[in-house]
Amino acid sequence: MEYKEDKTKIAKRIAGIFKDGDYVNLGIGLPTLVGNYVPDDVHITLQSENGFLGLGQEPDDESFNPDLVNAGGVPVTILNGGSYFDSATSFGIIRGGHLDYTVLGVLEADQKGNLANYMIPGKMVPGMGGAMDLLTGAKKVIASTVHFDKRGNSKMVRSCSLPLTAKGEVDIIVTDLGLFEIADGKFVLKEFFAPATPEWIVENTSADIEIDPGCREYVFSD
Amino acid sequence: MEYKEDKTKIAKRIAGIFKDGDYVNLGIGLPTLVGNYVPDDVHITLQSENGFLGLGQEPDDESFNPDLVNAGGVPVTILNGGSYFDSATSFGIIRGGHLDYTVLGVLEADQKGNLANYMIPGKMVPGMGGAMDLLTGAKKVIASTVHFDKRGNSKMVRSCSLPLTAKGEVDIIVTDLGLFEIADGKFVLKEFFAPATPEWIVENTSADIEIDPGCREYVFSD
Amino acid sequence: MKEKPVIKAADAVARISDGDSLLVSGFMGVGTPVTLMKALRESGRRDMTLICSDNALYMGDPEKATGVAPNVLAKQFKKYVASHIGLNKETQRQMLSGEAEVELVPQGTLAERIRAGGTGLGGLLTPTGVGTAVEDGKQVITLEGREYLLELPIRGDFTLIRAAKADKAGNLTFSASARNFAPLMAMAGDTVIVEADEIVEIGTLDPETVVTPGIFVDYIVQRGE
Amino acid sequence: MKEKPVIKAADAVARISDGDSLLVSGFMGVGTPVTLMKALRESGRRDMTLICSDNALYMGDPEKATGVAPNVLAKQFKKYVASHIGLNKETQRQMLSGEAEVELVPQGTLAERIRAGGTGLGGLLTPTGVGTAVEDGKQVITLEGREYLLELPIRGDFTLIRAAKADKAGNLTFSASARNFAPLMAMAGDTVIVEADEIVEIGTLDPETVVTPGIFVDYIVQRGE
Repeated sequence: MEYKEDKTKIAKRIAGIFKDGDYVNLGIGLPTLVGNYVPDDVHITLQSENGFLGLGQEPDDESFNPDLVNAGGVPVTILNGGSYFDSATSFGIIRGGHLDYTVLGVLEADQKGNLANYMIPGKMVPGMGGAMDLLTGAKKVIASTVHFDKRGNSKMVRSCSLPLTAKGEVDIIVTDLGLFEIADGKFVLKEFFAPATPEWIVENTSADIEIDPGCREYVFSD
Repeated sequence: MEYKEDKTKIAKRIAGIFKDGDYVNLGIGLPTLVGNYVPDDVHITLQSENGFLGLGQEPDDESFNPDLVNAGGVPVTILNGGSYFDSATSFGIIRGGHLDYTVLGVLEADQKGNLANYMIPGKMVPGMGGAMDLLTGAKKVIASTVHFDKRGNSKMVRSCSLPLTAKGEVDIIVTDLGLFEIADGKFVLKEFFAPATPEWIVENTSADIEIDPGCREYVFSD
Repeated sequence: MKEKPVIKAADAVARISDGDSLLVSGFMGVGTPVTLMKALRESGRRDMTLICSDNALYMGDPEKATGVAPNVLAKQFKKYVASHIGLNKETQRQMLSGEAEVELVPQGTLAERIRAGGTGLGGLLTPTGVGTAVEDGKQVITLEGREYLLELPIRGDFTLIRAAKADKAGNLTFSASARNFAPLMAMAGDTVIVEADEIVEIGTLDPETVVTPGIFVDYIVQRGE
Repeated sequence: MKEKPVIKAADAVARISDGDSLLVSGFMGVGTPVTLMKALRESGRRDMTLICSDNALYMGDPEKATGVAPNVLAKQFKKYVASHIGLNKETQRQMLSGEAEVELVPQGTLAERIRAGGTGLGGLLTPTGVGTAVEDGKQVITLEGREYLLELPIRGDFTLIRAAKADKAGNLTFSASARNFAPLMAMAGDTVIVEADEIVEIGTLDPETVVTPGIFVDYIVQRGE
């Protein structure tokens, strides 16, 4: 099998996890794509950690408000039923376990549920922003990532070598090859995405992966 | 000299302490009277710890709102420029040192600045309400009390025998005989109210009182 | 945005079990969700813990009992967590007779402990209560020469609060000093039931003036129903 | 109610001294008090500490620097306390060259630490940062089997925030996501200066919709003046 990076698969699969009525925070980058694939009959409410619930689409000329941006600083809109609040309340929502899911990007994710995504010593020290709080506080943490980095190394590892964003907080990992959960210090493959096979995934990932007895192919609808 | 309880003197003297622009919390009972004697050219803003600033007068039939009461549960009004907030913000104002003065009632006040005003074991266990926070947090704490209890004992004592509401937090005590400050574990008499004299006060109070070198008679205007 | 269930008070309190802990808004009866408290009384639930600013007013005449006092009279609680119980003679009686336990908490500390419970903090350090009976059994932490009490979070199995307006997404506004503990308790209950004076459509409330965001709310009850 | 002084931006920042610590509102430049920050730049003050959610945007073109970034370019700070500095190349340069110190704080922890500073708490326990570099040098407290970091309060000599409306009593409202840290910082500065888009008479704002009560505010500046 030849690996071809496919972020759309990741976004589509994650979008299928949510239930009607869920509250969700989508991180910057890949996680933001998830919002595009939520089924029409599943109404989720997005939180933006800079202080509001009901994150909406990009504004048009008429709805543009320079004071209304998402956590990436990009202009957005607010939906009917949304609300504004200060940063303490915003992170109170996050830390207090009120979000059903947070979806975050990955530099490294290991089989103990550790995640590193906020710095590369000596290279990149941007700061953790709200990521540490999001990982610690959300009911379920979904790590979203292409399976391999630019040099072909799997981003799922036995033990993170980069500074951790949080320890043991990841629940689910979705890559462009499959969906994994963390159990007993191992990745458990629950679903694979063709053309990948469970065996190919296990062979090409530098981590201990157990294939769940109920592991099945997840078929994407177009 | 014959002692005659005079709460009006206490309220009048305390009202004269405030400067224009001060934020003040007045406790239930005697402290509430203080509000009646603030000079017209001194604008203070009263906080009510159940959640607002700009405590106003008693309502008339038209301005009556059953949802607007002071910390004693009595219907009041809110002034222009007032604001409502929740109890955490209200006590954030109190604990954070944002109030210039709090005026509280007294069961016992001792010369170390300790105050007891919330319970008499075996007799009365009402609870401290907001009093502990108010004593701990306000910039200046004014204890207000008639000088003697019903049995003729001075309410200013060497050491409180009742459970403390707060330790070492009282700054100023105003009774119907004079105004005292706390310094080096003693009451310091700064002002006396005729017909009382400094000597009479010292003789009839069960505590160590130092007469300030600058101690003077405070003359009440009518 | 998905709508929250709007249900009857009796159906709302039917979710509560004997022994549950309840966070109930109100200060001297102002801001009490009286429709829910009446339904709770009729439910006959017992042995619950009541966490409330105070126990409102009961001076001997049940007809004049306010706020949570009728529920106190109905002996529904085995424990009270409050900052003030002095104007409820029945609470005093239950406490002195040993029928119920009372934990007195300074009002500002109560507010912060509930907020901590709702926002995922493990605790907070406050100077309030240092050198008093409130210190008993608590860890004292000294920082830069000042003593603080380590106070722990409070949560409830259920939160029962009153709002002025609720939109169907659960966003709330309050009325004057009836706000008090409600926005804090809304964060700290496993299940949050709101009694609203008025229920309005989504889109009616200005996002700038919402006090409690809908994410905290599970069920909405129309006051009086 | 007494009115707060309405003054010019230059007069407001003239109160600030070299070496002072500043709490400045804004998230990626949204909610920054730009008139005050411009006056601060013109004041030439140096060696200050900037406490701000992030250091906004500066990717190489000074004309496109946003929020607090122009002040960073003017080298006015010896220390930055922030949750994110990744989009300001000059901050990165100052940090790597040792010209300025950077303390990275998780955004939620930063919010709570400022709130603690403003509300008189001695600290707070948070699970955020446990097992990460944020834990270094901090006290870890275990409660019921879960670890928490003891995080200490943050205050500033000055708070500079932007509001949408200020009435002359100092009551504030904000605009959309420009609210962010402003209500917290309003509580935690020794002197609090507000830059308002609009200054209105006392009695104009509804007490129900005031976000920051006037008690926290010392001076008001009209945005652009």
